[in-house]
Amino acid sequence: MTNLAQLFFDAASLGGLYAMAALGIALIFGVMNLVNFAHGEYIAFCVFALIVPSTDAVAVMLLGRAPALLLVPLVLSLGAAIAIASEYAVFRHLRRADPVAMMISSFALGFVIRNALLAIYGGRPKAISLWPELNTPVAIVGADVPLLQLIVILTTLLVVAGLAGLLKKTRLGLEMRAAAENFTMARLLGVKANVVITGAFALSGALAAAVALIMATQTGVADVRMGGQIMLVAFIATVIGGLGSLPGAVAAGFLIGAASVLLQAFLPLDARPFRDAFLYSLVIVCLLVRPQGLFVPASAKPRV
Amino acid sequence: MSKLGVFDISVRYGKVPAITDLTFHLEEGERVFIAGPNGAGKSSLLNAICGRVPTTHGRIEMDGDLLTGRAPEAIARLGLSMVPEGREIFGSLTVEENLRVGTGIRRDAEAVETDIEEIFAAFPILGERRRAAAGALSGGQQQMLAIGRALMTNPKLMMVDEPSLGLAPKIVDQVYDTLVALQEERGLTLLIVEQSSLRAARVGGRMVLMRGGRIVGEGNAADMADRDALAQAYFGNTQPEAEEVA
Amino acid sequence: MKRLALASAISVLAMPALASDITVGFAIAQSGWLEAYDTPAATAAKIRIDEINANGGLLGRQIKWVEADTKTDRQQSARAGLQVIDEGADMMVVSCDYDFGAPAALSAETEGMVSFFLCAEDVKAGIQGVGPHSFSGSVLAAVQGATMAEWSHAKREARTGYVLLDTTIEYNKGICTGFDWMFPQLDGTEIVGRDTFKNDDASIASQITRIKALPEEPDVIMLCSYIPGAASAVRQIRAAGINSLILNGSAVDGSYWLDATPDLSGFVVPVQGSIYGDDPRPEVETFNVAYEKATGSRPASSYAYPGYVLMDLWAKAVERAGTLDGAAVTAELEKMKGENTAFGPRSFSQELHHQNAAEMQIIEITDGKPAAVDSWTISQPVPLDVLLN
Amino acid sequence: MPSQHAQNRLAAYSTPLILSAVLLAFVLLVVVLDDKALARTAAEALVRVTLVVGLWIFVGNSGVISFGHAGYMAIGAYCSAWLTLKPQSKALFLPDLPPWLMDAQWPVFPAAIASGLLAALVALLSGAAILRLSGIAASIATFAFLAIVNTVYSNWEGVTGATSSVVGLARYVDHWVALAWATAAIVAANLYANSASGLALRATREDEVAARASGIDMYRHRLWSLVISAFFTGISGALLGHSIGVLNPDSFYLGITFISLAMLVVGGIGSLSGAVTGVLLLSLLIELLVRAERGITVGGAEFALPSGSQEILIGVAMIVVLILRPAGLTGGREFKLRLSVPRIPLSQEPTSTN
Repeated sequence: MTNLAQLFFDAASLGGLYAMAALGIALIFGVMNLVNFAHGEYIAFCVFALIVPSTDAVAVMLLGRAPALLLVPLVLSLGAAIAIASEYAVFRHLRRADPVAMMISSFALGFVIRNALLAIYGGRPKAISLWPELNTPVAIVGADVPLLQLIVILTTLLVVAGLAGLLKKTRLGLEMRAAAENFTMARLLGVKANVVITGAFALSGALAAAVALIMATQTGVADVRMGGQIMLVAFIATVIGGLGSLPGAVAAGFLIGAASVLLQAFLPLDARPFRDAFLYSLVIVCLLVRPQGLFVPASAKPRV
Repeated sequence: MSKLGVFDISVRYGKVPAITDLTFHLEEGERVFIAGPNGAGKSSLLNAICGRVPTTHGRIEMDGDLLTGRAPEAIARLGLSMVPEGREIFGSLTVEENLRVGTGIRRDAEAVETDIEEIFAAFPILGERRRAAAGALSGGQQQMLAIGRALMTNPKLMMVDEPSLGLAPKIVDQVYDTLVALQEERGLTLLIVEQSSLRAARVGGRMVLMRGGRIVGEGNAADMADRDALAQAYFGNTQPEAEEVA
Repeated sequence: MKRLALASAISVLAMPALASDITVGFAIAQSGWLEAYDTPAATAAKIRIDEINANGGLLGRQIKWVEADTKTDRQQSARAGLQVIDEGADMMVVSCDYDFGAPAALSAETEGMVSFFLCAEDVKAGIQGVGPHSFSGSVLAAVQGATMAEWSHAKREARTGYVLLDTTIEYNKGICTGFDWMFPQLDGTEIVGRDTFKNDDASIASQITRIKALPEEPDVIMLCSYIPGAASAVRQIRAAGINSLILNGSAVDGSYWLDATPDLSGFVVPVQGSIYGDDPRPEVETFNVAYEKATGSRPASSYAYPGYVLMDLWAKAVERAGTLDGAAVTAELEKMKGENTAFGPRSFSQELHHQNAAEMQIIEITDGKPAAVDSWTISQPVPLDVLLN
Repeated sequence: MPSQHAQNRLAAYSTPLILSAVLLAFVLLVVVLDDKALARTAAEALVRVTLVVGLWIFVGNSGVISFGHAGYMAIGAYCSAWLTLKPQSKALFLPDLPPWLMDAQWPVFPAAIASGLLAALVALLSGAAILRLSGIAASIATFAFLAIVNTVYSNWEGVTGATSSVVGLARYVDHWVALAWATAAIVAANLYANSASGLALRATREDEVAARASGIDMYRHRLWSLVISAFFTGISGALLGHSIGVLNPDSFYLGITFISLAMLVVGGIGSLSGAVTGVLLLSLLIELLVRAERGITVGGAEFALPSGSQEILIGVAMIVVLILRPAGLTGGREFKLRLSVPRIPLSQEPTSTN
């Protein structure tokens, strides 16, 4: 049967991707109760930024040609930029609106970004040659792991650790964690709402960009729909993890990734196409058992 | 010029009035209690001053600066600090982190460190548990932490909403002792919502009595406590006239 | 840019329409993701129209066209169909994809009008899913899968096969159906395993792990998917060090996505004609050049060709019937057996308005370079009951 | 002597009258213009009215956002296909249907009712679990429900045809049929909203804790409203199927989920009038933009929007509306007739509608 180590690497790489996306959603939800459905489009936007805008079938690399040392920070800041821009253009004007109106506007914003990408790049998926040298397998603890997969796992760990450090060790991080838990109280202590919200959007956008880079490297394609599925899983992960809990979002992201890989590995062939039905049934069970989330902070109270 | 001036303000929640045409002043270094039954508008007044709820009418000034219309963080930066009802500490943050949230507005980095140590000296239990999650503290400890947190912004005016709520009388004594000591030490101006006029009388200071969103009496806490007792004897336990929104 | 170039190249059509003109209605996607498939095929159809007009027209009349955008939306498709009918269409060309073309085609069917799917490869795109006047210009997906099975067995000694099916759309299942029908019939073959995935899966690591767990690497992997999922799967398969020959359907044709897996080798695609300039039939290259003249670039994939073929076949049938009447034209189309086109012979029957066998060019990618290496026609047509299973 | 109370009730019941009259006027206009594509647009808009009004019965009254209603649509649509398709074509494409269903060939109207009932039954079962949750956890659970329905219907080869479309549905839904169902949905929605259960449920929407304290069994009322809501949503699914003619699970997934929620929120989630307004205005705007893409003549000058700009502009329009009117276009108010009966003096003390 399948090698356990291999299974572990599969689960960790997929879970890591989900965890990063979930973190991006949870950050914004924490500070402004916004379920940002445009997050998937941020991912697509960052992937498309790698190539020259054109409806031609053959993609010409734009940012993608830059050396990694330059490319990574560039794409991360681009992700941050589109997130900040969307906050500035849309969500800033909706701070007093109820979460439903905000959610629907985020969906409308995603719709706008997606269709703009379609109009600019055409409907045909594009190929992206990002770091092809990563396409070599390496042997690790008895498993034959593509270098790519290792890098995905390492990147995830780095990003999560980096973000944890940022949240734990910096002034902005402290303010964001405080704001995520109780936004008004943080403001009463002089924490600037605009700074925290802009910071959260910037980080969230940068996380989307990180996911975009990993997906582009992993799949080698750019497609407008590529962020959608991952965004939905991430959204679910933030709720299962406990709304407002950043560690919860990460843990739940890994959990969903692992569950998905295990189902794929152990379901019989006939049931395998129904994988997602099993996965989402587990989600409902989780919610019924722990409506407040699996990993809720000690002081959590219902927020919505 | 008084420390804090509230001129003719009104606050509404939807169609329900919480405060109607209220005016009052607070002098530098003063200690003022606001007393009154549930729904009198006490918390609403504090929330209006700190910018948490908008006023529909009137203006509020501190040291001549207009507070009305400013964001809560801007008001905090002018030197006003709040210990809210229910304490609202950040449960997932550590005790020390709670204290540091409000220090972003200060320019004196070294003083922050000594202030933190001072607070730990004043509340040794907080010092012992400085790395523990604040959510795990007991109610009294959380109250201390909320006060410490408010102090860390280095305020000129501090507002405390119902510090005795849900605490054992012995703990409440301790909280008030600390508040009074701190005030004397730092020259703070204190505005405290206290439902028990007897308690206010015991601590001492000026007292403002609210009812139905208006001020119905004002004077020395000790005198007022008697009058309040009298009034309650007359009117019974009055029904809340407006929902108090935290 | 492209559209402008096309418009000027076919400037004849810019002339005001005469009352006696024949009108072709295009109810196709001009926006949304399907646009990438519809536009090239529709362009090819217009090139054929242009040629016919230049040769004196059809039944002595010029052909003009009207267009309506389905926006890659089913409801908009139905409306677009009605719109081109209102604008006087005599036949209707609908989207490449069955689901998005059918609502428009059904409107044509209601009017008894002939409709052609640009490049749908599902058996439903025809009598079975629309009605007796509906046709497709392309070759059934199952034929592509069967071609892969027979060719790889004959030319590459494929004996063990692994089937990797992307369950997202019906086209993929059609490819696998053809492979599953043909491969086990051949000598000494065995399907050693199968698995499924979804096109938008962020990773197919566990599917790959299962392949790697096999005692021996399979000779061929039948990958039933489309871009982008297929490109992503190939990249991950090769990254895992699996070197089996990868077989595909026509949907992955085109070098535009090859950057996804640089220096790819051992990757085979069956197509109706080669876009790479090396097709053994000169007519194909003539078309490629005409296409480049009209649009400014060569076709990005072989999916442009069916548009040309369908217009060619329909015009011939109209010429033979001497009328535009749907029933008469359908009858003439159904008489076609091995009718010659630039892209090989085509047949229709009263049971099937689709190609259940066809000459396919075999494109193999070696070191990232695609080239036509062979040509193959399956030894027996795919039976209707296999198609309808 | 009608009290103000009775008058308020009358005014409340005037809402469906006004809304139906608006829809009727809309259809009559289309009939007068005699344009096939426009008539189809109208029929589609009216099917969407049925859907969004169905959605409103649950979302508007309970305040819980549901992402799961497209699932009920799918259930209704496929049910109608099972009941109305010719047995021969079912034997060919859906071979695993049970014999009694295989042989069924119902007329379209009872099939539509049955579709609604099946969706309602599934709502009863799924809601019994999901509605134990509230707030965003409930919303996520409804989404998980949708994903489950979609996965099952996309892969249940012999029964739903999986990703292979179900074909041959009678395309009987024209603007009159759609108008009839839209009106029925509006009337039912209004009756429910003004029933004891509807009023109780709306009280929970305003303040869950207080409503619980006053003894309102929120769970039961939510479940009840979900069942009614799913009935009309299921029917709208059947109508959609019989309007396109081809069924694919993909039609009943995220696209329709979001567009229906967007129409509801843009119109105003708080009122039935908002639900109808949202559908009509957004449908109208989409149609205008589609026509503008095709090219329109303004003052002798021909101009056309570039292809694909309709989607971008409709998204922008939604955002602008929500920024300017976060509570939706109607702001949660109903269209009501102001019934004044001058001969009878109004009673002095203010009374509320409950």
